[in-house]
Amino acid sequence: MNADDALVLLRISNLNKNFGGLQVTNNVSLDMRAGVITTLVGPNGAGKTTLFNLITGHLTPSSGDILWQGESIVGKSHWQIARCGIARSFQDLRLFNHMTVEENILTVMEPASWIWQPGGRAGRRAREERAMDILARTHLLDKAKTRAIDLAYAERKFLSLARIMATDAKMWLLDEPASGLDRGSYELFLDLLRTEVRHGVTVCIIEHNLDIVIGISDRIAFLDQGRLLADGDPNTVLNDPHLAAIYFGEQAA
Amino acid sequence: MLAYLLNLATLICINAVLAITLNFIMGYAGIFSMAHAVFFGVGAYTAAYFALNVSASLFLAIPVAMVVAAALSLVLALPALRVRGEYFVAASLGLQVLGVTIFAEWKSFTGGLGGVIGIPPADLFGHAVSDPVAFLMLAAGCLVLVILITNALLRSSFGRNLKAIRDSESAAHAFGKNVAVIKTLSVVISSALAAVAGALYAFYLGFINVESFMLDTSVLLMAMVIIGGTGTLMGPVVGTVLLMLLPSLFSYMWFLPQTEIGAIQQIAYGTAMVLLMIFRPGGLVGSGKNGVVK
Amino acid sequence: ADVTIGALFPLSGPNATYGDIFGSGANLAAEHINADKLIDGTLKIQYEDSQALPQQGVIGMNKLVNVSKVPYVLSAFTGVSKAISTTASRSKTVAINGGGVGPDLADLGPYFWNIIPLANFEVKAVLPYLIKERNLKRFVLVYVDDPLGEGIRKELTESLPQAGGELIEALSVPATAQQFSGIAARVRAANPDVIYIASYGSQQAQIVKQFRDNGIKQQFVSYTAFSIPEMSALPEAKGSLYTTQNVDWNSTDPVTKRFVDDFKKKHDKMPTAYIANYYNAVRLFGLLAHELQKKGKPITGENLLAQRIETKTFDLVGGKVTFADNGTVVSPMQVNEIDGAGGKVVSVVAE
Amino acid sequence: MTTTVLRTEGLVVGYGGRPVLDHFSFDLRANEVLCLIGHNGAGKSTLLKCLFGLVPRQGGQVYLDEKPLNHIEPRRLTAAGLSLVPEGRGVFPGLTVAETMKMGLWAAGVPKDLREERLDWVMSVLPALHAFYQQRAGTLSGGQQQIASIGRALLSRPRCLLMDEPSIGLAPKLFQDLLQPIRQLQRDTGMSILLVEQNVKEALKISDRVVVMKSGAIIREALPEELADNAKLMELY
Amino acid sequence: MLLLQLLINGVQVGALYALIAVGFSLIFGSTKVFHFAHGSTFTIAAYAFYYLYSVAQVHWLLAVLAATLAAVLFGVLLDRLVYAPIQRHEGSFFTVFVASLGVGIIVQNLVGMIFGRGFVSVSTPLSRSIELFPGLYVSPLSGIAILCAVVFFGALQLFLMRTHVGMGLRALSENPELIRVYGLSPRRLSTIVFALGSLLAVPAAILSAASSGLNPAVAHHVMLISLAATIVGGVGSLRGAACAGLLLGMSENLALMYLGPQWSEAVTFIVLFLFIVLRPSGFFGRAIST
Ligand SMILES: Nc1ncnc2c1ncn2[C@@H]1O[C@H](COP(=O)(O)OP(=O)(O)OP(=O)(O)O)[C@@H](O)[C@H]1O
Ligand SMILES: Nc1ncnc2c1ncn2[C@@H]1O[C@H](COP(=O)(O)OP(=O)(O)OP(=O)(O)O)[C@@H](O)[C@H]1O
Ligand SMILES: CC(C)C[C@H](N)C(=O)O
Ligand SMILES: [Mg+2]
Ligand SMILES: [Mg+2]
Repeated sequence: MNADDALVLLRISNLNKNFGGLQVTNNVSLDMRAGVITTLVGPNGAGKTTLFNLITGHLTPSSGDILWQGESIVGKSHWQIARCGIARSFQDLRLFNHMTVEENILTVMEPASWIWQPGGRAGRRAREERAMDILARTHLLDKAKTRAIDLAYAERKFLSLARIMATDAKMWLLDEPASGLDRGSYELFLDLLRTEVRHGVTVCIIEHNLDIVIGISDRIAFLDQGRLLADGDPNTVLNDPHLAAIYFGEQAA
Repeated sequence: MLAYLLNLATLICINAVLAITLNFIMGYAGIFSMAHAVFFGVGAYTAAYFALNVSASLFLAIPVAMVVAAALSLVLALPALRVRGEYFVAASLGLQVLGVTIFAEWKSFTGGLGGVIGIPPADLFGHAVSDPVAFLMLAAGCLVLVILITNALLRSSFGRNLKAIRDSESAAHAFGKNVAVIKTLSVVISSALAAVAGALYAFYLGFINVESFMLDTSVLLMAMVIIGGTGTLMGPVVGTVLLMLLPSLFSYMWFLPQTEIGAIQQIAYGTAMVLLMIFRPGGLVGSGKNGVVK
Repeated sequence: ADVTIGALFPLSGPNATYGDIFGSGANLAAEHINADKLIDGTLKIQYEDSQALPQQGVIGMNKLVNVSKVPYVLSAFTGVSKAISTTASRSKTVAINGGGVGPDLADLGPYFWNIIPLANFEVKAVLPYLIKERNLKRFVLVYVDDPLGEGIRKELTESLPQAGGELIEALSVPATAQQFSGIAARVRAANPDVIYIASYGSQQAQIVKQFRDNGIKQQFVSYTAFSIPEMSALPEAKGSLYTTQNVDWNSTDPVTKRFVDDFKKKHDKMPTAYIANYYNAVRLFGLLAHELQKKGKPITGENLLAQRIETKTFDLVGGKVTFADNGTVVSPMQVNEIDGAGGKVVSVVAE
Repeated sequence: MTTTVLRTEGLVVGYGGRPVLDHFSFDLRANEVLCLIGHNGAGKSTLLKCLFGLVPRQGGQVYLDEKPLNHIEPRRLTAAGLSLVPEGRGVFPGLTVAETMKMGLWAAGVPKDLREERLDWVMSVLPALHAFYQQRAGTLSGGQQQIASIGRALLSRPRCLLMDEPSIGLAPKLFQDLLQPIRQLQRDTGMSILLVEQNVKEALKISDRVVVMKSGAIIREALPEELADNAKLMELY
Repeated sequence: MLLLQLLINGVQVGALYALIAVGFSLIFGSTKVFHFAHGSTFTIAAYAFYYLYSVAQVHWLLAVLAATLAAVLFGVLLDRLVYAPIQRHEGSFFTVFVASLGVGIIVQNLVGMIFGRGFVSVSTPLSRSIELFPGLYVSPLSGIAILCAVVFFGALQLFLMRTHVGMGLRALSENPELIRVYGLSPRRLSTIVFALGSLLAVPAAILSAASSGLNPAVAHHVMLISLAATIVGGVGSLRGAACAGLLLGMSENLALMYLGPQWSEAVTFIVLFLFIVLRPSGFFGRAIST
């Protein structure tokens, strides 16, 4: 991939986080480059979700820095960070359960927290159109008026992705977005993701399913006990015997 | 008889405004306030004070009442930003009790238990609205206005923001919603509109005292909303009409002993609340299943 | 046709006793009026429950005025009376109070009348007795946090220094409070000579009981509100002093005699000042309505007021009563002591 | 003839609206690992929940040891030696893992003198538990919670274990490491296991029999070897 | 001396509050039922005792037993007949709350109709204070109240520690559905909790009847106090609720040093409000904000 610094969207440098005595993130430095799908892998409790939480401001780092397009975002509240262009999904989805699918999408497209949205009537129409388009692409169009809570499992997963697509975020952080999906569904899911990346978003994804990891990664970062053990080309990382011993097990590619 | 019906209709309008504004924060923002009567009271006292000392003009008294209530509602927004669910209920209960104590003790402004007496009739374009029919029109007009305003807000992006927060605060955050602003705004709007009801009430009765703004009122309002259907548009109105009519029915049952009517009304209330919650937990207008909330 | 007047009494709640007492006087008067055919048609009293609370009072008053359209309403309790006074004057309905004693009841407009002397009389009657004759100078006031209590506090604060006493502390209690051990501690700490209790109903009984339970041994004093059976029956209240109007129950004046005799016959006990007041309130209506009917005028609040000003002096229980222009009456007072038996009069104070 | 541990006949289950399982019949035999696979929404979890009494059935019959169950009550089934690893997070966020285990032992009615030993055994099957044994479950990572949940279900040494997608959130190695001891245990004790999995490749390795579901019905029953090559599987999905 | 006297009064009142609050906290903490009718349990126990002891003149021990029975029965039946059906169709927290409020209103008015809306009190020689030191009065009831609080709270703690029920209750509060997966019955646990919680209201009810009297509306105050103490102490922490009850009783009485009694409820709630805004997790609770 490109080593050019100008393309680094998000730079994590020497990041640390402890809970009480437990060091969950240990001196992690990682660059995320534009247009690249980085996969975060590692054993359970390695600190992957924690890393997401640190980036999005749900947790504050004990030390270290996070730069977004060259500017530090440490200490900003999570809604501010979201507005910088970093969107995330949650391991437990956290959809807006009692709103319809369409409302779920519309609401994340509306930037202002005050009573009026910029753009007036035309802006609203544009947003509605885009929402329909996104729903069509995620195969949720016929469920537009269904409440999120009434969706089937796979549909909920797709809605979670659609909701992120609806933001203008440049960078997506996806926490096990495809877990529990059957094969047909996750293929669809990955296709969608690839298309988006081609159109310019940058993705960081946490995943345990090796088929998916292999299917989508441009680059793999391997975390263990809060430490970044490896970071690079999928083949190299997947074939590392040491990592296989602690994580991939016998089926490493 | 006519006078009686007019009176009932006017009170229904006033209470419906309160129920609608409560539903606005309860059903859509997930802020379950047990202190709504306080803002009702603030509106009423402010309007009364203003009418007695400055002018009884509706176009002045109501805005002033709204502004004062809106400003004070920031106190309620404070815990709303910190905690959710039952904790907020407790905090708002605290505010309710505090409000009642202040209403009862700040005698120079509220007259304490004795109340404010001699409030002049409301003044609309130079005419005193004292005729019951005219006042009913006025109250109904305000009700319609409040319904229109809240509806417009709820259909707008603001309404979606509220619901998003109700469903998952952390996700709302993660999608760039300034939860603090949204919550505060909803509380402010709801309280300001509740103050309209307060002002109407003060002008209507010509007398107000702390008894109208106690916990019972907040509880009753909450019951109106939940029985009608939380988070529905017409639910609060239906709930209000039901809970206001129920007691009047009993006053027509001549065989009930005069001194026990009050108690029997209350028991009927209570029973209605229990049975409805068992058999129609989503409220009369709700979906049958429980409408909202974790 | 029937003539209906209204009555706003506490029929339920902690002050329901007063409603019973007031009603017994009013009903007796109505019986007498109807028996005498003093007015054309039968006189009826429509009762509404005020629970002694202003808000409830206003609701009841609106019903009486707007739905039943009565010209004349019997009111009680300072808070309720003040609250309904606006409605009374707006709708030109006479409200007449025979129980509330808050001094500001005197200034509630022409349609609000008082047929009971107000607290200034009660206080003025008892202070000289306590200070001069009993040498009790240092007062603590325990008063209910409502217009009545407020009124008595004002009255005491003004008159005590003039009378040579001293108000060392005024402690208010919420109208619904029933727990007084903390206040008792404050009272003990103040160590007064005498404790003035300005409350009513079951609350005043609790204050007395709990104060004694908590080691307060000083003299208790109060006003007419103590004249209810609960208080005379309360062992802890023994020795307490309270003021009332001075009515000569043995008077030979026919109105008084008939009232006392019939009351005793009916209830098997002596009437009290409250009972006489509401008897008088209804009787006053009868006299005024009689005059109006004689003139062929309709019985409206406006006409009743005009007639009262015209007639000025009335034959009522206790003798001739004259209304001042602001609609109040004056009366001689007496100081009573609860002695565990029927009670006794310890001092009479003429006007 | 092999005996069945659990058997359903014409089972109907739904959540209002069209039933999810409509006249569903299947059996779980003694001493076997049965792998249940199928699309999202096929009704696998629903079946498990119904078998364990968490969702009421609308019709049909369930047999335990060939005896019909009238009231399917989780408490009774637990006492009868069943155990369920539920879909999603099967732990209480406020309890520490240690407490969760203690409660699990109590709830499963494990006699006092056996509890210590049982715990040691579970810890040996799931050594990862040691690392966060004293932590509150709410602060655990997704996978750690899943491990705790599986551990809890094993405490009673059930004779019939129902597992709903245990692999979700687990690192691949961990899942592999987990399956072998469970298989071992199953062989040792003659336990029956009903395993619902999307991670078919791993699951098939320890299964004796596979049932493929689609839209609430069984569309295929097979031996693992028959489905072992990917092409066959792709056909079904 | 005044300070000391108020302090002693505060401890007595606080002990009663602690008992009431622990009962509510136990129920609320483990079933998440906002049991507003806990106040009604109190009313029922108190009036049952009043009626039997003062009116029907039965032996006090019998009256106490009957009051206990009434309270526990009321709590358990309420759970079975009202809360359980609502929870069955996943009624939200507030659905249960409204039903509970309804029950509270019914009980208050029924009691009012049966026993009168006025004020009643149980007179016993125990409420007459003894002068411990010159100027310091303590009634025997205070001693009994404090003793009751200590005994009951200790017994409860022991019960919850020694048996697994305690853990089950915590689990119940978080996820009753999962409890079933574990093979326990949430309904049984819930019944135990309601029985225990209602039981805890009994001593306070009887002692209040004797020391400060009753009216049908006492439930309101009881409820407010329980709620405040539960939150101040931290939801789920019985120790917290007990300490908070004590604290509220004391602050209410100490406030009398400077303020009139009409402020006592306000003082309680200012404490509550500050806790919520500044330390929402209470004394011992865990952080719960957002
Ligand atoms: N609030 C907390 N207090 C204490 N420890 C915590 C807390 N939150 C997380 N941890 C610990 O931090 C570690 C990292 O957790 P994290 O959720 O980041 O793991 P993960 O890599 O996402 O794992 P998984 O793949 O299982 O989801 C875990 O060991 C977890 O127990
Ligand atoms: N609580 C519920 N209320 C309504 N419908 C439900 C509920 N739970 C599941 N369903 C519906 O029942 C169907 C079957 O769901 P189930 O969870 O059993 O599928 P599954 O086979 O386990 O799928 P997955 O692989 O996604 O876990 C789905 O269509 C789902 O939408
Ligand atoms: C009837 C009385 C007890 C009324 C009381 N004196 C008052 O003024 O309110
Ligand atoms: Mg994770
Ligand atoms: Mg499933």
